[in-house]
Amino acid sequence: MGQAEPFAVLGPEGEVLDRRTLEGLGLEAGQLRDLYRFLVLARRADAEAVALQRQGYLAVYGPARGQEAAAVGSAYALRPDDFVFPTYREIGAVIVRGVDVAQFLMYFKGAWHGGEHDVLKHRFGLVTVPVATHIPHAVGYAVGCRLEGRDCCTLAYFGDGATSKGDFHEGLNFAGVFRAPVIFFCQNNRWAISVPLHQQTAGPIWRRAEGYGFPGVLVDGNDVLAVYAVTREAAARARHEHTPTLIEALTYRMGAHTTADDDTRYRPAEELEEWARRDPIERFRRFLEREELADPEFFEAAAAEAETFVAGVREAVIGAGPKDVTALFDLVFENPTPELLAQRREALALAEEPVPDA
Amino acid sequence: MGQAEPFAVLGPEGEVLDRRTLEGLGLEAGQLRDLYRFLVLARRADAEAVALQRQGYLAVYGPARGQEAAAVGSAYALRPDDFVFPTYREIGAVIVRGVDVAQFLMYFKGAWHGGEHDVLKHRFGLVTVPVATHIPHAVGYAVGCRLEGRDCCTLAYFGDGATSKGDFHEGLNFAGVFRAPVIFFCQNNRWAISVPLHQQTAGPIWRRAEGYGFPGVLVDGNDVLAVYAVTREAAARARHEHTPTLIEALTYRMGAHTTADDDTRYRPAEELEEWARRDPIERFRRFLEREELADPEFFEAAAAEAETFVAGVREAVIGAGPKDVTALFDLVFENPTPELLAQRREALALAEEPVPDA
Amino acid sequence: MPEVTMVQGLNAALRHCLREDPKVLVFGEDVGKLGGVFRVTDGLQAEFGPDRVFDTPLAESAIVGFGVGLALAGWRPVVEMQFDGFSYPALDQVISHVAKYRYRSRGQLRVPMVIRIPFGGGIRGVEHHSESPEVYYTHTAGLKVVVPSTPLDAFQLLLTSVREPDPVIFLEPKSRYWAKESGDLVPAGEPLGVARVRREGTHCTLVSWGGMVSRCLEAAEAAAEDGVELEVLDLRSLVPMDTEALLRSARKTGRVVVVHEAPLTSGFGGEVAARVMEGAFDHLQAPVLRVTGYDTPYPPALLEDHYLPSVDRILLAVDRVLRY
Amino acid sequence: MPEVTMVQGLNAALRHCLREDPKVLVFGEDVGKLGGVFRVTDGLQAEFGPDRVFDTPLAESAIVGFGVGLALAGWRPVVEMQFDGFSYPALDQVISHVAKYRYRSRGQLRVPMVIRIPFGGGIRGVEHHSESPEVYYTHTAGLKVVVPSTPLDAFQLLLTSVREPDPVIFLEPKSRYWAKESGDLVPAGEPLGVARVRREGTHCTLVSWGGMVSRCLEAAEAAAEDGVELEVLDLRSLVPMDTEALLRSARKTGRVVVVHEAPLTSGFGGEVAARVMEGAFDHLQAPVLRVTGYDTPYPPALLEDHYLPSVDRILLAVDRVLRY
Ligand SMILES: Cc1ncc(C[n+]2csc(CCOP(=O)(O)OP(=O)(O)O)c2C)c(N)n1
Ligand SMILES: Cc1ncc(C[n+]2csc(CCOP(=O)(O)OP(=O)(O)O)c2C)c(N)n1
Ligand SMILES: [Mg+2]
Ligand SMILES: [Mg+2]
Repeated sequence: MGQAEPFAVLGPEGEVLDRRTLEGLGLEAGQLRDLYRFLVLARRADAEAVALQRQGYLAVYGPARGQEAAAVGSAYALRPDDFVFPTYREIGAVIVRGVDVAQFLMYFKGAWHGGEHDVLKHRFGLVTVPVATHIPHAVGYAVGCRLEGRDCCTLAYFGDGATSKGDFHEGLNFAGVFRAPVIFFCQNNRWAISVPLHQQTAGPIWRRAEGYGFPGVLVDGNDVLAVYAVTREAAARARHEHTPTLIEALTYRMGAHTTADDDTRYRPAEELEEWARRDPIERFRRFLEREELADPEFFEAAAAEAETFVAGVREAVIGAGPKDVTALFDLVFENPTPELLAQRREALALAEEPVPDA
Repeated sequence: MGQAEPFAVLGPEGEVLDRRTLEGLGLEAGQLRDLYRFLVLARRADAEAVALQRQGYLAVYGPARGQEAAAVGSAYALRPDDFVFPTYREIGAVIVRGVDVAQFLMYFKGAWHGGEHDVLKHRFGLVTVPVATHIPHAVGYAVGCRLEGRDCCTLAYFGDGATSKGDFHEGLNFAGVFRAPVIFFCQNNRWAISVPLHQQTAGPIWRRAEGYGFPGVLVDGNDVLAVYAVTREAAARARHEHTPTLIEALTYRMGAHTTADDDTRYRPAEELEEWARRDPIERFRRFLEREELADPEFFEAAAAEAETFVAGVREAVIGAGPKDVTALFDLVFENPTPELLAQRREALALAEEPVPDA
Repeated sequence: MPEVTMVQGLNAALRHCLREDPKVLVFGEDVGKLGGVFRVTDGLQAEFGPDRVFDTPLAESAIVGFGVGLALAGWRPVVEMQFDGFSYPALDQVISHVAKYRYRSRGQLRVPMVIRIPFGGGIRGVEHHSESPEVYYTHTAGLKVVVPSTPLDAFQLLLTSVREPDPVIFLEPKSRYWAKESGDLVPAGEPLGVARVRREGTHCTLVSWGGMVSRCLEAAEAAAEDGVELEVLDLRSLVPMDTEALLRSARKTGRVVVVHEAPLTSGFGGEVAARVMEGAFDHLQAPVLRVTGYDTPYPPALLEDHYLPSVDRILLAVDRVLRY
Repeated sequence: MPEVTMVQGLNAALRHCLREDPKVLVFGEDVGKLGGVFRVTDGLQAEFGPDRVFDTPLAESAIVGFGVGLALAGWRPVVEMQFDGFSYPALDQVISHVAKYRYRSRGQLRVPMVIRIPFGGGIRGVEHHSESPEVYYTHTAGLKVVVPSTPLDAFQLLLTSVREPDPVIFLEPKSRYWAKESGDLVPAGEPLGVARVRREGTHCTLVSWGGMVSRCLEAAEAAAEDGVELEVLDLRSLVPMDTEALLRSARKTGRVVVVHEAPLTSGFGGEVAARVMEGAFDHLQAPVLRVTGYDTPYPPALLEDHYLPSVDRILLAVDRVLRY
């Protein structure tokens, strides 16, 4: 049932804690370097999103700085045919799944709800903001796949705050009863806006899994390899045994809750400093260096790649405009109601646009 | 954190399992006999309610047969200034708290929602049917008492089915965070209407308490002394340490879900037979006999008392009529709206009653 | 022709859907072995197996949320809320997701889900078992809201609702569950949004849906004895609403009374009244009146007759508009 | 006279209530140290301590349910739902308990609770941050529903709402949070259910509440340039509603347009239209028209101007009723 100390593969300085565990991951050097690339891309894209918001190109953005290893490590453990239900703070998973980042950011631009990315191609769901409401969706989706006899699994991301919600509980209980091939991935970043963990709950999150009849795992969320390891195991359990897993990844939200938040009002500076020393990317970089898996050129190339990458994102975000007014009406129903069609005519007449057929 | 075997004081034949535990309860012979009287009253009143429904005097009723020890033992462990939030299946607690049974049954007569008993005098809340919704109420009530510096505790009854609800989870999590002096008393009677326990949840209920940071206890719900013992302990923890407790009492619903239910459609007869052999009243009677705490006259007197008691209940239930039409309107608001006053006038004119002042 | 009850009509519709579309799933509390507390799903688990017809834990928000997930994965969930009063825990999932998913995903994802809710009073139910929550749904854009009033309509409209690509809230009037109607349960491809004139009349139109349609017919019967011919319009679906049929009748009679069980304030009667005014103002001889439940919680069973629109209350309103 | 924003008005009201009544408690998500995401509770925890002003876990149903329990124990909870779109998880507690407790307990128990909800659009919010849920509450018998439109009203009406012995849903129009008004924040004992004529006019009445009142005033300003005098009525509370004031204005102008952000179907505009028709039918020169959000989910921020009633849409409707 897991352990009270979070599972880790790497020590704070990137040192390998147990070589057998490392080797058991079966990751080749190229894959390990890819993980690093993803971490760097995630951080850089995140910073760019913050910048875009400051410059007025996004309405708001929820920075994921400090949480890259949790998102990247978990997403990297999935197969392309697995399905992911995100919240809004998993840009690392967005990147690993190959989702178009600018399209994803359209949620934050207020261009379209949920983002404009191709959900079915990347099997990466819509941005979901009503906290924890997507957890039962993930369970239903997972059971839907199981009923079709497919061996894919479904992963839902959520935060520590989400564990207080009824939908978290009801979803996990359903998962146990219906043997859903699902992974509940909690990014415990210690804050829900201004509410610290100890005011969110008085008990250990990962231990709750037992009450639903499936395993719970506590993992060092700033150790990308540990996150990868536990997620891969959970995915195997889901695929082959139809057993759900609750993963609690201990990490830390280095930024404000969103660009609209002022975290200095509630967060002690020392806490930030302490967690800055536990930076997940730095730690993984040291590991690659220690193990001589990457040279300085690699690190430079990764940084350069990230710059090129965000330049494209930036351009696409800035260039994107609002959808056509027709979208307001045409996307509601597949069989629109007469009421709505009448409203559509009225609105388009007002928008002084030619009225295309519905 | 409790034990995997349910805590019990008495064996299946009423034998004392551990004499030290029994003595630790500090119950005198008279109290032990009172417990028996309450058990018998509960069973007899329950049967009478079923009969009243069959005869058309109640709209519906939810029998509690088989669960008397759970309700009586827990309620007996409380003080008069503690507060109880019931569901609809705790007639044993109704009786122990001194609530007027006929008034309580007014819920089932469709005479008034929640029952017509005096809530504040007996500190026994309204019948609550939307499953688990009263759990957060109990937490708020308990914290309300704590904030006033009172050392009373609050107890909420609910069933196994209720543990699947979001409100159960949110309520327990709040209790942990706000150190509510509250007892969550789950009567796990193995069925929620036609849904058996294993389709309700795949995990152990009492173990969930750990995830909220407080103790969980599994108790033999058909052993009135064991139920009394764990509830008394939980009450002390609530009063003195502001620590909530989740109690899971294993018991069995011997009757149908309600008088409207046909349990033969879903319940194997063997299960009923098996639990009939574990009858809580029979077990406690044997204990009293073995220990020579009661003689045949006592048992006869208890039965006779119950007959007299239900005769009164019966008469009161049959005699009770509907409330006045004015109640429809006058109980909604303390400051009624003009809209409602207008509707009141209209309705009373129709009812051809003189219109008293609002 | 055989006589069927509404419960039988609904049961037949579900059976038909489960047969014709292997993606249809039926689930909720006690719908499996028990066949539902009203027996609407009777025998379905035995016929289609526990993978397609199954009980869930007692958790309405998850029942709907789980259904959303199944729908996203390509299934067609038909879920039951056991009673009107226990549908509220699912409102967040309904409002935030069921109603919005197609829109927010720009049509990439659909939730063709049916949420069945036994609703309304008049059955001497205890608290929370007699509510009329239609407005919570009609006001939530993105949902269709269907309310049959007869056994055959229940059959046809449930069939259409399950086939519908958009989410449907399907409200079943409990007080009509055991009403009988003669006719065959043969799929007719009945569209949504078509009202039906249940009785023709010339003096005034009674507009209603669900359990109150039969009450309106009773009132019309009574009025006819006094020579007053009431037209009774059964809306059958509130979203989409057959505004054309409503206006046709309103223009013809010039007088409209709306009847519903739900409380007056913000009841769907207001919407009907507003649409009549918007579309038939010049034909109106009198204001549209509303005969409804009062602005109080649904009362205890012993008092419900004072709360529900009665024939007397309906005729009083008719009288008022006729004398106007 | 000092200028105050609505946020300041609300903050002052809460401070006043916390001072005057030791039983008042303020809680919700992030209302403590942070002072609320809109700073409405700024400084309250520092002044009154964490026993009276505190953060809760992230769980709206429990926030309200916990509040019910505190109210039953004699406290006066003033709770915050962080945004309109996150108030839905609490609907079950609101509908099944907050609204019904006094009734079902025959007055033995009361829930004098205020649920504050920042609501409405026009602030370029992302999804779920711009909803107008008033009808879910106005249709729930047992609740009062209050909607201020100005900073001073926000102060006075919140004060009254907290003192009210019945539960109050208090809807705060986010788009007016930073609007300013000159005046003193002195308790005036303002009752609920009194509408206010914000501008006098003779040709047509615009009826509105919350964020749309200022839009109506803009429209009236524009119309005046063309010599059309619009009366603007701010309802201020929807339950109880000041039907008298509404009818007075309707009788005077003979023409009414209702304006709200929420979708058209089953919006509160229907209730207003129905009441105007019921009470002022003979004075109406034209049907009551409704200018509202469309029957779609609230759109993405970049499109919200096409969705919200604009001055143009309001004037178009005015034009239609004037030419009728
Ligand atoms: C149901 C609901 N209530 C409130 C909010 C407002 N809100 C947005 S994010 C957030 C905190 C979430 O905390 P957590 O789950 O820990 O995720 P994190 O933001 O830390 O990633 C809150 C309260 C919401 N989105 N949904
Ligand atoms: C929220 C809600 N959903 C559904 C129901 C209908 N219902 C009444 S009792 C019940 C089963 C409750 O089971 P459990 O909690 O185990 O209590 P028991 O009846 O066994 O005492 C159900 C589904 C309800 N009352 N409330
Ligand atoms: Mg967090
Ligand atoms: Mg049970």
